Parts: sequence; C-alpha cells; structure tokens
Amino acid sequence: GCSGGKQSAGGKDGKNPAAAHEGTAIGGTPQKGGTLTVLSNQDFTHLDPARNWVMNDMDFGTRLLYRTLVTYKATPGTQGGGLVPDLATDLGTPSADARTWTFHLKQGVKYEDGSPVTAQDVKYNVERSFSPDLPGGADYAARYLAGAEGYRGPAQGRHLDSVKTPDDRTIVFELRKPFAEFPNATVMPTFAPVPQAQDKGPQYDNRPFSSGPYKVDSYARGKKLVLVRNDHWDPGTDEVRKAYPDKLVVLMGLKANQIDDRLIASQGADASAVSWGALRPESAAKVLPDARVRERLLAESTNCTDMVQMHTGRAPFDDPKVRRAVQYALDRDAVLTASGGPAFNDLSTAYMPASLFGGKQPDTLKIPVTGDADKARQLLKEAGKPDGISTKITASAGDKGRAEAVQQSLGRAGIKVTIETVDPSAFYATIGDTENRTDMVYTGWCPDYPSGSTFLPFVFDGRFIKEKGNSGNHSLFRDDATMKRMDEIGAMTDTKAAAEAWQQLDGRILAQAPTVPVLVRRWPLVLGTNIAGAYGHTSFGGQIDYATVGLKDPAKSRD
Amino acid sequence: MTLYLGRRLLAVAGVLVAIAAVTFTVFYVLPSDPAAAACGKSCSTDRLEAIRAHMGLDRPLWRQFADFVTGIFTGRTMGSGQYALHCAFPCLGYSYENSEAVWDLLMDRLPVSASLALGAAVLWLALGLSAGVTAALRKDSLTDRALMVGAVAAASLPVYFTSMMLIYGLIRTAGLLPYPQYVPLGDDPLHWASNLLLPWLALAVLYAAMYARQSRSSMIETMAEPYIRTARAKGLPRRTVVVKHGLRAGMTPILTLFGMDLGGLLAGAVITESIFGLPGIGRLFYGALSTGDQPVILGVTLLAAAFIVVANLAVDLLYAVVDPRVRY
Amino acid sequence: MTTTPTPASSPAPAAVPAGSGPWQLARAELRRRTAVKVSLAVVALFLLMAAGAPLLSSLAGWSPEEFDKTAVDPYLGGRPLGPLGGISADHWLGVEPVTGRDLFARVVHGAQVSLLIALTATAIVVLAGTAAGITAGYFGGRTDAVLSRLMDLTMSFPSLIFMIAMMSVAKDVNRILLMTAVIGLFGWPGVARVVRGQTLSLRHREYVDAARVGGSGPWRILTRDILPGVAGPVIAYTTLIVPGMIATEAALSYLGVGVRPPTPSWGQMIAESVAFYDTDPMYFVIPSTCLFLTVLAFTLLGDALRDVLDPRSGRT
Amino acid sequence: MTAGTAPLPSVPPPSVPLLSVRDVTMTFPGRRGGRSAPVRAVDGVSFDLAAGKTLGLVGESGCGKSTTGRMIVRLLEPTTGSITYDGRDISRLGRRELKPLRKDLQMVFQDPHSSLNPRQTVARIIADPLLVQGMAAAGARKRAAELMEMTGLIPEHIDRYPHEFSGGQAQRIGIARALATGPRLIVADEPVSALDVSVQAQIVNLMERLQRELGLAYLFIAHDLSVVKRVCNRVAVMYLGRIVEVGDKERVYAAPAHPYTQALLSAVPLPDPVAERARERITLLGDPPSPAAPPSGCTFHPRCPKAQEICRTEAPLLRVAAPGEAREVACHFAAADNP
Amino acid sequence: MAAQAVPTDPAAPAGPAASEEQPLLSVTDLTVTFPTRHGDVRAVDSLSFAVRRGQTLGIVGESGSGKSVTSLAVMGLHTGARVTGSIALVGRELNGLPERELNRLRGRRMAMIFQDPLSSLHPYYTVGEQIAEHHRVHFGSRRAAARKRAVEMLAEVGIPEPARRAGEYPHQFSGGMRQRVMIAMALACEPDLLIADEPTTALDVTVQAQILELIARLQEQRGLAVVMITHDLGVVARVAREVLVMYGGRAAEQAPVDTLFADPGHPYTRGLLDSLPRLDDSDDAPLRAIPGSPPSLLDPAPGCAFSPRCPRAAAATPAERAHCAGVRPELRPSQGHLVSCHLSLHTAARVQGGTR
Ligand SMILES: Nc1ncnc2c1ncn2[C@@H]1O[C@H](COP(=O)(O)OP(=O)(O)OP(=O)(O)O)[C@@H](O)[C@H]1O
Ligand SMILES: Nc1ncnc2c1ncn2[C@@H]1O[C@H](COP(=O)(O)OP(=O)(O)OP(=O)(O)O)[C@@H](O)[C@H]1O
Ligand SMILES: [Mg+2]
Ligand SMILES: [Mg+2]
Repeated sequence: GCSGGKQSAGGKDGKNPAAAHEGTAIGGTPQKGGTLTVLSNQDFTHLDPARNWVMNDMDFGTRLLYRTLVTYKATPGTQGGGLVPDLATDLGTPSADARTWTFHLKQGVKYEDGSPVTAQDVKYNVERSFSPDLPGGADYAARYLAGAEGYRGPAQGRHLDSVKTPDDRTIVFELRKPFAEFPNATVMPTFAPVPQAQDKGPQYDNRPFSSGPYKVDSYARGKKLVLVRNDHWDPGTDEVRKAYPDKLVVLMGLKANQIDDRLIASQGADASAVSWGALRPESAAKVLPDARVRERLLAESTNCTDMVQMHTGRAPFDDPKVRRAVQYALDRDAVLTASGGPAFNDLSTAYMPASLFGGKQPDTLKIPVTGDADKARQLLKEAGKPDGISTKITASAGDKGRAEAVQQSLGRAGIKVTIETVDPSAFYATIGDTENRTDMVYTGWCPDYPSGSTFLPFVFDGRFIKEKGNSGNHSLFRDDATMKRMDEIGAMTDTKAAAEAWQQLDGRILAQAPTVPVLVRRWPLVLGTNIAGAYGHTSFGGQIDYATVGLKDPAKSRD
Repeated sequence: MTLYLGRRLLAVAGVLVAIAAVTFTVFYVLPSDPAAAACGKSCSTDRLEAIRAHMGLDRPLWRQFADFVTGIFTGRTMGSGQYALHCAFPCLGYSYENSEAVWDLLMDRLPVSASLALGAAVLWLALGLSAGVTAALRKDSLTDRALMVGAVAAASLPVYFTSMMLIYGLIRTAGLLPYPQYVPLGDDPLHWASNLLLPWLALAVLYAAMYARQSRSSMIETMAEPYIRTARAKGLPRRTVVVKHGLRAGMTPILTLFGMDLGGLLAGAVITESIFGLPGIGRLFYGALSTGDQPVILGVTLLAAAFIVVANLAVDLLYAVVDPRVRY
Repeated sequence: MTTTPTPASSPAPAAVPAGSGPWQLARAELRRRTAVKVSLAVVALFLLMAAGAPLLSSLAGWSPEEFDKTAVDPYLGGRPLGPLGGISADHWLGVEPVTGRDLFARVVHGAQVSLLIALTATAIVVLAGTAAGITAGYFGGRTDAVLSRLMDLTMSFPSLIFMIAMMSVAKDVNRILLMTAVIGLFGWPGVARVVRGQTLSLRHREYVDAARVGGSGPWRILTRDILPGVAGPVIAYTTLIVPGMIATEAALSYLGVGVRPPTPSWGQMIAESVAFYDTDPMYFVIPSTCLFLTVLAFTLLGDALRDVLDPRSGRT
Repeated sequence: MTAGTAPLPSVPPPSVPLLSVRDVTMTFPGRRGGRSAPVRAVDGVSFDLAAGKTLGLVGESGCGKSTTGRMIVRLLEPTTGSITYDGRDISRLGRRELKPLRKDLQMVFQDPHSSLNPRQTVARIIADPLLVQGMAAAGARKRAAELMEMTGLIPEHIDRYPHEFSGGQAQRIGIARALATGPRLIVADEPVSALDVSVQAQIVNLMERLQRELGLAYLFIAHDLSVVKRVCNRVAVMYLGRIVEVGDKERVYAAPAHPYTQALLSAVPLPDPVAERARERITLLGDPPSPAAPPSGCTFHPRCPKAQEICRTEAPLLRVAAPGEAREVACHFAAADNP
Repeated sequence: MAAQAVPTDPAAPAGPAASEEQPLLSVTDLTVTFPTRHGDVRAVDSLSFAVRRGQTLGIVGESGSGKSVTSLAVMGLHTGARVTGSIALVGRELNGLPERELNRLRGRRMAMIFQDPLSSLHPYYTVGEQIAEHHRVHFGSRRAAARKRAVEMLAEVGIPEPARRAGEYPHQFSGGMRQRVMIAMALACEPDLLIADEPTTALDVTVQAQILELIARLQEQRGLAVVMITHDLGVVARVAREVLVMYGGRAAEQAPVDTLFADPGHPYTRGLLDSLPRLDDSDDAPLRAIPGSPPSLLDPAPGCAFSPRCPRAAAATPAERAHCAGVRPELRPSQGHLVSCHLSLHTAARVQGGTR
C-alpha cells in the first residue's frame, strides 16, 4: 500500500476494482484447438451425474461431459440464469396441474461410443440418484417424483413407475405435487443420461460415460484428469457448448497459493491455464494493484448469502429482541474484511442474493455496516439481559476468520461468543443435529436456480426441520404466517408476480431476525493470458462457464 | 535365523492388528459421521439410514473390525446386486470419497512419497554424515564448531519455514526451479529430479542436521575406541583407520535412526507434501481427514505403521549383516 | 601403626571445594558454558513472556483477539498498512493481515499456548516414561516384557499421522488438554527406554546390591538409589524433548488440528502466515523466529545438560 | 577405638558352624526364547564356616564365586540346596523375614567406587542400613562417624561424596557400611582386587584387625591366591561351579591335592626372580570352559594333565582325601597322587 | 622361517653393527603433558630408559603412574598430548616424526598389545583380516598372501585349527585366545620391538601363565625386544631382565631384576615388596602396608612424589623431610641401580648415622 490513501486500490469511489468484468467475457472469442489447463487444489467431489451436486462440479460435468434435459444459457451476467433445452427439444410440457411433465429428446445425440442417447438412460440415472451406494446428488427427484418413498435405486432390479418412457425419445415425469419450475430442476445432472450397461455403481464416478463434447481420457483421482474430444458429439444438436479446446487437463492437488502465483505470473503453459478454485484473499495484494493482472480477473458473485443463524427454538434466541440485538451488534464490515475485503465480497442487507432482487438487495433495516453496539445493548436490556449473554457459534473450518470477526463484533455488545470450528466434511452433520448443535451457526444458502422458491422455503420453512440431518433451516424458524405465504407464492404461475412476492417475504422475515445476512461472496479467478471467452456464470456460483472458454492462440498451449 | 524371522514376522502382524484395532476404536469413540458426509447438504433421515446401512456402519464395531481384518487377508465383497464390488486380497476397503480401492490409492500415491523420502534420504545422508564425520575428525576445531552450530540451527528450523524460504528463494525470486509437480521417475528422470529437488532439500536440511549431530557424536565415540588405537598402532594409513575401522562401526547406530526415519517418511511427509503440493500419501491422508474418509485414514495409518515396523525389522536384520556379533 | 592412613589428600580436582556432590559439580560445569547462559536467557525470556502474556499485551494496548480495521487495507485482501507488516508505535510487531489483530499480543499469547502445551506434554511424557522405565528396568521379568512390548507397540505407531487423525475427529473437547494428552501419549516410550536402560545399568551397580544387603526394600532402593541416578539423563533428555514437543504442537496447529480459534499458537500463526509469506513477510517471519529461537535454545540447553549429566554421552 | 559399641557375638559351640552351605545350586535361566542355554553357575556346593573364622573362596573368573557369595547374603535365592545360618535355614526366606538377619549378614564388594552411591554422602551411605533397621537419624550419623574412625577414615569427612576419596579410602567406607549393623558374617567379594598393590595391604590389614576386634567371620572371595593365603583359615577352590578342593589353608597350599589346585598355585608368579626361575610349572592347556556348556564327567578333564577315561564319564565326588585330614578333594586320582 | 619370506623393507635399520652397539629403543627425558581444563597433567616426567634386542624391560607401577602413557608415547599414538624428549628407535628419532613416516614404523618395526583384547580388536572384522591387513599395507602383499601369513601367525601363537579360526570374529574367541590373536597381529610384520601393556591383567592366572610363556618363546625365537608393562611384581620377576619402577609419572628406580628384588634402593620399591602377600611366605605377620594413596598428577609437588607416604622421610629430620618435599631427586646410579631418592636405602647407614 502507499502512504497517501488508505484504500490504495481505488475502492473509494465505490467502484469495486475486482468487479470490472462483471457480466462480460474476457479475452474475446477463442480459437478452436489447443489444450486448456485447469489448475486445482482439490479433486472433484463427484463427476457421476447421479451424485454431482456441487456448483463448480455441476458446471464442469454438465458443460463438458454430459448433457441434461435442460441447461443454462451460456451468457455472462444475469442472462445466464435463463434456460435452454439441451437433450430435450423444448423446456418440457407440463400437464395442466403442473404435476406431469413430458420431454422429448433431440435426434442425433450420441454417447462417446456412438450409440444414441435414449429416454430410458435418463430415467435410469434418475433412478440411480436414489441409490444409497451413490449418495451426494441433488434430491429434486426424491422430493418431487411420485411414489419415491422407500425407493432404493435400480441396483436390485427395481424401477420407478413415476418416470415413464413411452418410446426411446420421450420421457414423462409424474410428480407428487404441482411444480411449475420443474424445468429448472432438470438442469441438475440427475437428469443426464447414463446407459445401464455402462453403470459400474460407485466406480462410475471415476469414469462417467460421455454424452457431451469431451470424454475422459484418463483420470487419476486427486492428481490429473484429461479430457479429449468426444468425436460423436454433434455440435449441431447443441446450442450451448462451444468446445473450443481440443483437450482439457485438470491438474489437481496443487497448492492454492502456488496456483495464484502461477496464474499471476502466467508463464509458459500457465498462460493457457485457469484456476479451479477462487483466488485467495491473501493474493489480492498481488492482483489488484497491477492493472495488467487485474485485466485477467473475474469476480462474479456466487449468489450465496452467508448468514449467522440463531436457534430460534430455544433461549436466548427464542426472544426476537435478542436476535435483533445480534442483528444490530454484528459488524458486517469486519466479517467482510475477514472474508477478503470489499473487492471479493458484497455486504448483504437481505437474505436472497441480489440476483433474485433483479440486481440489488434492498436495505430495509438500515443498520450501519459496522453495526450499532449501543442499539444492541439497548435491545438486550429490553429483553431482560442487561449483562449480555454467552453463546457458541459453529463454523466450518474454512470460515474461521469470518467467525472470529463475528465473535469480535458481538463481543462489543456484550454477547460473548465461543467458536467451534468443524471440518467441512462433518460440518453439515454437526449443525444438522438440532438437539446438540450450538445456538449459532455460520452458514449460507445458494439458490439452485434463480428463483426465490429455491431460497426462502429451504431456509425458513419450519416444516422442513428435521431433528437429525437438518439442512437449510438452521434457525429452526417456524412461523405460520411465513409458511402460509410461501405455499401461496409456490402455487403462483405468474413468475413475475411470484418473484415480487418472494422479495417482499424476504423483508418480512428479516424483520423477525431469525438469521442475520452478512455477505455474498464473489468468486475471483485470475486467468492465464492466453485464455479467451471466459466469464463467471451466475448460475454456477461464478465459476467459469466451461461451455465457452477457450484459448486465444492454441499454438501457445502445451500438453 | 528362519525361526527368528518367523517369530518377528508374526510379531509384525500382531503389531499391525493392534494398531488397526486402536485406530478403528479411536474413530469409533470419536465419531464423525461418514454417512452424513457422503449424504450431502440435503439429506433425509431415511436416506441417511440407507447410506449408513450400505456402508456397514450400522453393525457392531467388532463385526466391522473383524470384516476389515479378514478382508485384508482374504479380500471381501462389498455392496450387493449390480453394484457389488469385490475387493481383492490386500483389501483395505474402498474410499468413501471416490470409491476407489484404498489399496490402489495407496499404491498409486506411494511412488510419490517414496521418491520424496528416498531422494531426501540420499541427500540428507550425504550431507549429514559427511558433515558429522568431518566434525568428529576435527573435533573442537573451528570447522567442527561451525558445522555444529549450523546443524543445531538447521535442526531447529521448522520444515515449513525452510520450505517457504526455499520456495521464495529458488522459485519466486531466482526462478531457478519450477513449482514442484510430480513426474514419475520412469517418464523422465531428469524432470523427476528437478521437480523434487526443492522438497528433497527442505526435508534433507532438517534430517541432515539431526544426522550430522548424531553421526558426529557416534563417530567421536568410535574413534575413542581401543580398536581404533590398535589400528593406528598397526601403522595403517589414516584413511584406512577412519574409513575401514571408524566409519563402519561409527555408522551402525545411525542405521537404527535411519530405519525409523525412513519408515516414517515412506508413509508420507504430511507437511512437506502439503507445502509443495505433492500428491503423495501424506497428502492423501490429509485430504481424507478433511472429508472424513475413514477407510483411507485407516489405510494410511496401517501402511505407515507397516513401514515403521518393517523398517525396524529390516534394520535389525541388517545389523546381523553389519555386526557379526549379532546372531539370530 | 602401619594401617593408619594419611589424611585424605583429595584426589578430586583442586578447583572444586570439598564436599561438593555430583549436582554441584554439574552446576559448576554448566555455569562455565556461554551457550548455556544464552539459551537459559532465551528460555527464561519466552517463559516470562508466556507467563506475563495478559500483562504484556495490555501494556501494548491490544488484546490478541481485537480487530483493527484501520491497520489494514481492505481492498488489498487486508494487507497491513505501512512498512514491515504494519510495525508502528501502535502495533509493536505489526498486525495480522485481513483482521488487523496485533501481532505482538498474538505472539505473546501464542507463546503461552505453545509453551503450555509443550511443557505439560513433556511433563506427562517424563512422568509416565520414568515410571514405566524404572518399573520395567528394576523389576525385569514379566513386567519388563509387558512394558517393553507396549513401548514397541507405541513406537510403531505412525505418531504424527495418528495424532493428526485423533485431533481432527475430536470435536467437543478442550483442545489444549486433548493436544497435550495426545502428544504425551506417543512420547513416553522414548523416555521409558532411556530410563529403562539407565535403570538396568544402575540395578547391576554394586551399590544397589549393597542397599539390598543393608535391608532396603524395593521402594527405598528405587527412590534413593535408582531415581537419583536416573535423574541426570532424564533431565537432559527432558530438555532435549521439549523442542520436539514444541515442534509437534506447531506441526499439529500448522496442519489445522490444533487449538481452537481465535486462540493463537505459534504453529497456527505460522500456518496462517505462510499464505502471506511474499506479500507480508514480517507476518511469517515473526512467529517463525519465535519458534526457531525457542527450539534452538532448548536444544542447546539440552545438549549441554546431556554432556554434563548423562555419563554415557561421549564427553572427554 | 570404639569397637565396644558393637555387640559381642555369642560364640556358638564350635561343633555348630555359623554358616553351613549344603548342596547349593544356582541355575540362571537362559535368555527368553531359548536362544541361550541355562547357566548352572553354582553346582552342588557345600561348605561350613565357623564363627570368627575366614574361609577363602578361590577360582578362575566365572567359576561361580560371586554367585555363591551372593546367595549367602541372599541377594540371590539358590535354585536348590540349603544355607543354614546360625542353625536356621535362610535359603528360602522372604524379604521381610530376612530383614532382621540383614544385621548379621553383610557384604563388601569388589569395586569400591561402584559400590558407593555417587550421589550420597558418606554419612548417608554408612548410616543407611541403620536407618533401615529403624535407628534415629542423629544416632545413625553418630554411629557412622564412629565407624569411619574405626576403619581408619577421618570422621570430619563424613559429609563428603565418594568421588572425593581414593580407592583405598572408598573401600574403607564400604567396610564401614558393612560393619554398621554389627554383623557376624561378612562376605567379601574380591575386596582388594580393584585396588592398587600398595593399598591392598592396608585393606587386608584392616579386615584382619576388625576380625580380631569384632569376632567377625569372613567368606573371603578372591582370585589372588596369595591374598587368600594371607587372610584365610580355610580355602575352597572352585572350578566351573563346583568346589574341587576344600581344606585348611596350610594343607592346601603346602600340598595341593587336586590337579587344578596344583596348576593354579604353580601359575601364580612369585615376586622373586630367583625363586621364579627355579620353579617347576604346570601349565594348563586351554581356557576355562563356559558354565553354559560344561564338559562331561569331571569338568576339569579337558585341561587336566592327569585325565583318564573315567574322568570323561564320571564326575568325582568331594571326599576326604586322606583319612583324618581336614581336607576334601573332588578328583578320581587325588589320593593316589598325594601320599 | 617366516622372516625370509619378507621382502626388503625400506624402513629397516642401516646395518647389523648398529643394532649390536646401540639399544634398539632408547627413551631420553620423555615428558608427556596433557592440557586439561583444570591445568596440565604431567603424566610422564623426564623418563629415560633403553631396551636392547632380545631383552625384556619390565615397567611396574601403580595405576596412574604413567605406564600406558609412556608406551603410547613410544608408539606415537598420543593425540591431545605434548610429548617432549627423545624417543629413538635404532638411532632414529621418532618424536616429531610426521604421521606418514611413523606409520611405516608402527606395526612394522614396533608393535604393541593391549590389556583388553576384546575391545582392542575390531568387532566387525574377522581375526584373519585384522592380522593380515597391515601386512598388506607394510609389505604390499596380496590378499591371499597376507591371509596365508595370518593363518601362519595364528598357528604360531598356538591357536588350534588356525585356518578355520582365521575366518571367525573376535567375540567367538575366549579371553586367552583373543590375547593370542593380539600377539599374532602384533608380530605379523616381524617387528623388532614389542610393547605389551598389561597383556595378562584381564586374564586368569592359568591363562596368564600361558600367555607369558608364549611371549617368552616368541621373543627367544625372534630376538624381540620386549617392554612388558604390568603392575604385578610377580610377572616382572618372571619375565623381565631389567626393571623400571615408576611412581607418579617418574622413574623411581631402575635395575636388573635380580638386584632390584634382592636389594631395592627406593623406599617405594621396598614398600611395594613388603606389602605384597606372598605365596611362598610362611609367617602370618600383618602385611607392611604403604600408608596413604598414590599422588595426583595435577599440580605435582615440587619434590619427591613419594615423600608424603615415605616411611623414611617420616623418620627423617625435619630438614631432610623438607628437602624431600621440596627438591626433586635425580635418578642416580647407586650400587648397580638407578635410584631417584634423597634417602636411598643404599645409603641407609648415612641416614641412620646422620639422624641420631
Ligand atoms: N544374573 C545372572 N544371569 C545369568 N548368568 C549369570 C548371572 N550372574 C552370573 N552368571 C553367570 O554365572 C557364572 C558365574 O558367575 P560369577 O559371577 O559367580 O563368577 P565369579 O567366579 O565371581 O567370576 P569373577 O571372578 O569374574 O567375578 C558366570 O558364567 C556368569 O556368566
Ligand atoms: N588423555 C588424557 N588426558 C588427561 N590425563 C590423562 C590422559 N591419559 C592419561 N592421563 C593421566 O595420566 C596418568 C597416567 O595414566 P596411565 O594410563 O599411563 O597410567 P597407567 O600407569 O597405565 O595406569 P593403569 O595401571 O591404570 O593402566 C593418569 O593419572 C591419567 O589420569
Ligand atoms: Mg565375581
Ligand atoms: Mg595402563
């Protein structure tokens, strides 16, 4: 930093230097060919379409390896939330009550061995997603398909009757209840085809059978994945995927800081590389001051809202005054700083991310960003706790810094917080145990697709609360009026009106303060200098859209 | 000798089973729920139970352990129906995380850890022993003091500090070496070595310092032995006295140390591998920890224990070769 | 009369006053060495620092958990403002990037945690190891066989790996206690072996036989004849394992299975600072230096003690 | 001298020896796992020791002298056989039953420095047996000072540490400790062999004086035949765990009956060049065998110049060599050779 | 016999005449000082002696009197010590010779055996190898030849089945056998001088007798000069022609063996002889012990080291006592002995006459 200005990278004018490329693609149109390298500090959680339910992995899987009935548009900005048919010829035909949905498959869609993709294969994969051998996948099928209770997958030879395949290219889904947004769900990899002959159970994860533009050439778990062209993929059937590079190499298990350094330097083969994980805040100082590097920086919003969620079911947080005290005490700016600063995060004033508010969250409460400790004390006093309270917060190990900031800022108002960090693997299980968990948890929610219906009901519908394995509603918020309103909105067919209704409901819940929205993170990525056509896809949590990314000069890339 | 070997091997097996039992119990007593972890972010109780049953986590601990142990020797079949998997002879189960056989994962990562450990070992033996012996032969000289001050200091440096300094100095600033990236020895020996040079150095600095100190004191002790005096009294040249009579005896105690260290390292230098991002066993282990992948954790622990126990056995047997007084 | 002896002309070195026991001799010998003095000073400094952590940090005006947003640049990933990682009159050793917490306060409190764990673990290891070693060595036979097997078994454990595993699955426990216990669990066989060896050699000293002939029971022999003889090597060994313990604590914290945040410990500080090694080198250097100095001081001290107190080490 | 404080022993009738060892055997188990054979260190040893007398036990290294001595003070429990002290079999007593006997049975060791705890002052070393027997600390200290004086040490040195004394002085401390409880029998295991030649005589004289003054009985273990000759009344010669010859000193030295005793005596160099040149020597072949694998029959036969066939097969018993002679020999041909 | 097989040796002395005339080894004014933290330890102080071919010099003295230090100084084996004075092997000065030169003499012209054969033999090499290795170095002989030599030597020192035993390791030998091996090793290169530092102290009497006999036989066969170091007067009486008695690092007395034992000149020698219990004694009178204990070599008294323990000094006038304590006696010839004493027993008449 320099001595003159405190905010040396020019954030003063309110313009975020990291977000300069929001809504645009970097590097122009790519050339066909070359090898795109992806540098990753980890392995994919799952590439098996029945199990793939992590934003980034879904991006990778559905954009490169398999096609789903419907998919997202390949465009930067909020346009990316839009749907286009992929395997299907259209976005599906609902019955009048929106309980039966029919899709027809395109002609000429083939697997990597040249055999055609059939409706039975899609059904088969939907069935696979029920198998306890193949856990981890999206549960939309389980939630909505009729007659799915107790179904344990196709391994024992049993099949689901609620998915019908009258012919090879027609698939019909019978739902348990009306679901107008069903096409949004068919974007999930659950609705990708897997031919039964290729199914190897859990091992399928290590080599999914391709229906997309690329196929797996080799996959050494945790080390290296090589994708090469699937010659049977017909671009004519695909309006989304561009498949510019000839080959993709994912190098896994690298050190995050080394990835940052390599991409900042962008030397040799690294010029044709992109990062899988987000740029670490520590590297910001190497990126933001340098205009030449900043040019290669993407920082699309993840659309996930981080929240401090309070256990509304028991003291002291059963008292809305105490919850509001937390709301006021919290120094969101401190959490933001701990999270990497304003360049890589946006403060949150509402629950749903800005994309569900048409671009900007409303600020209904007008609480100062650094909090209002006096007001908080006042509220505590009113709640009969003039001496403050002591409580505990559970945070995933990766959120340690944020939790420390929460702890620090609540401490100012006399709310003494003890932090318990939990390994990411055990995090959901720990906070899902409603009986034994701490009073506060730090966790967020991302909408699966751009609709309030994938946010508010998941986080605030008291009917979804489970004693063990609870998810989403970690404030255990149970408010009849809210639930009633959610049902009403869910039944609306006018999506515009529904969106508005969700937005209003958001403010109403916020006033009751079951959780405190803190921030929405961005997904900063530095690209190699030879990368073209890259943008952060809003529906994939800001990850590069792998459908369109490619190289400026394929000759410069190396195997 | 055969009898001895047989007995020792039996003991080795016993130790491994004991270690497996302890590791198993620890994970049972301090539960993290792999079923919940596998189930994902939205998981119904029904599904959780199904997954738990599928993983065999609903059965009593001793049954799980018995299955595990028999599996190691006979292999076992996991799952059922179309998804049934036969896990062959040294069956350590399947990773919860990526459904690969733990044994295959270990064998896949072993070359990396072995390259790291063996290369570093060569380096640290060369550096450490030569420094130690030089210092011992010039006891109390300036060379001796300088070497020993250096050794104490180097031994006190945390690996991560040394590593970061090496990365900073040789990669970031000087740009002399690439960021380490494992290249199999068979593919390209030169790349293999140049990529591993830094991790080797980082590990070797620490161990070389320890070995220098150890070999110095051992060598000083040996050079004060009466048989060295005898060798000198016979008019043998100094070289012969030092190399033939001194070194062989002086380095024997180092053997024990070396066996233990190498045994421990073969199963992964967790910190070094994670600093340099080498896909070795240590890294596998660390990754498995953060995802609660118990079969892998157990597998790595057992492999590490096996290396240590076998290395100790090897050292003991080697002793019989080096020291004719040792007979089995 | 021919048997009248001449007065004992002391054959001991003239420099030492008559009536000085082995301990006094050892102390005199230690006092002679500069390395001992310097390392003692360093150790004392850090111990004082650890003991007086709250006082020191209140002197500096910052608590270790207090954020200082004004000291970092939020737009640069929270890089400290000012040169050398934000060293200033306000923050004596600069601040932590991102949060702006005072490094001096954290280092001082980190010393408390690191040393507390290391020293307590050492104490456990030494007590358990000495008890086991003496028992095995003195009573021999089956006791020895059982204890020796146990030692072998414990030594066969891939200890660091196992410690990491244990620490990472444990949730609702006092981390400091757990860490101490876990580190201690794997350390005792080392001490036990040293003690056992020493006990075995002492047990065959004639003065132990003399005590038995004099009617002393096992307890009396253990406490009066064996224990004092074992004490020298144990003290030396203890000093030498302290650095190992500090390093182990640091390694565990480094790997993220150490103490719970926001409690600082050196290893955890280093782990976090590694990411900033090039953007904010001071952040990395300060805790590393503390760790290095402490380990170095204990090692030097241990070396000297071993030279003086452990008869088996090759001192001429 | 303050010998008066030591209780005067009630001398038993001469027919009852103070100590009587019968057929005592000590077998040390081999190492675990049967990798080394058990060692029969002492094999059927019997002898008597009268009050106030000295029995010398000589033999080569490893023949079981120390083991025998240690069994008598019950540092070891004999595998078989009995040890009768003052009419009572002590060979199987437990630690508690032994405690009162500890007063009577004491031991002096070979290496004066290793037999003194380097971390204790002389006062503590000498007083320790007294404290164990229940004496008050002050009294014990006073007694320690007296004992120092009695053994020719300077009582002012009572607070010094062993390393501040020379070898001879340290051995005096060891003797003082043995005397502390007023014993009647002292097993002295090579008490002078670690001492300088010029100091040996001091200790020998001291021990003789103390015997006279206190009526002590000694089992005097040594490999130096000259010293044994000086201090003992009777001598027992051991070879490989067995006594091969035992008898009055004069007889044994003047006319050794066992070929081994003869060889032993003739092997001792005399500090007199003239006599040495004139001497006829019997040189034995080979080395003493290991007690772990003793030869068959008479264990001495492989080295014996007179060995016959019978020696290979039959172990000779210890028996009176000539009628009326206070000497027993274990040799098939002893009598024939010694008229 | 074996000597003929030996090639001409560059380090051999000039001619036969030389060896007849001068002693094989002559040590003059040898002083060895160890610098220690507590001050200099003068372990050997102005010691002189000579040994001729075929002769045996016995050096006796108590523990710490400097016997071993002397022998190591002759072999040039001291590392941390100051050695002054002259050590001449057949007229060739050894003190100050560079290590390389010295190495050509060590093991070749002069050899040494030590007290504890087990620790003096390398545990890791076969006995044959250890006997042969310096043969190869000194004569450049081939491995097979050197090995043959080793077997010959083992046979010569009386080890049965030498060919097989040559392939065994030291720990497989008994104590006496090991000492034989040491001797075989020392004599493998046909040295002229053998220094034996307490070669039998660790052995049993019966085995000691064997070893002493062996040394005597080999000495006779080869015309060796032997320096026999011991603290056992009996051993000296048996093997030595000439005896040097050391006390506190200095020579107390030197004389031919018969006269030394018959008529010692130094009160210490006398005391030593008197204090020894003897096998051939018949009276049981108490031993005449020498009071006190041997001196410390750190800060030695300026005068006679023995004077604090000396019965003659104790009986002498205060002036004489002061003289003994304050002035160092020279080694002076006295009735065929060399005695270093102000109150030599040979001048007994004068002392007695002078005092009363
Ligand atoms: N505790 C023991 N365990 C096994 N063997 C033993 C033990 N003590 C002694 N021995 C063996 O018993 C035999 C006799 O030993 P002992 O010490 O009695 O001999 P010694 O006659 O005193 O010999 P030295 O003259 O060397 O002292 C030796 O072979 C020895 O190795
Ligand atoms: N390296 C050394 N440093 C200091 N002092 C030494 C050293 N070597 C020997 N001395 C001292 O020199 C003196 C003579 O030692 P030396 O070994 O010659 O005695 P010795 O006559 O051979 O005795 P022993 O009969 O015990 O072998 C001793 O007092 C010893 O302490
Ligand atoms: Mg003995
Ligand atoms: Mg000596």
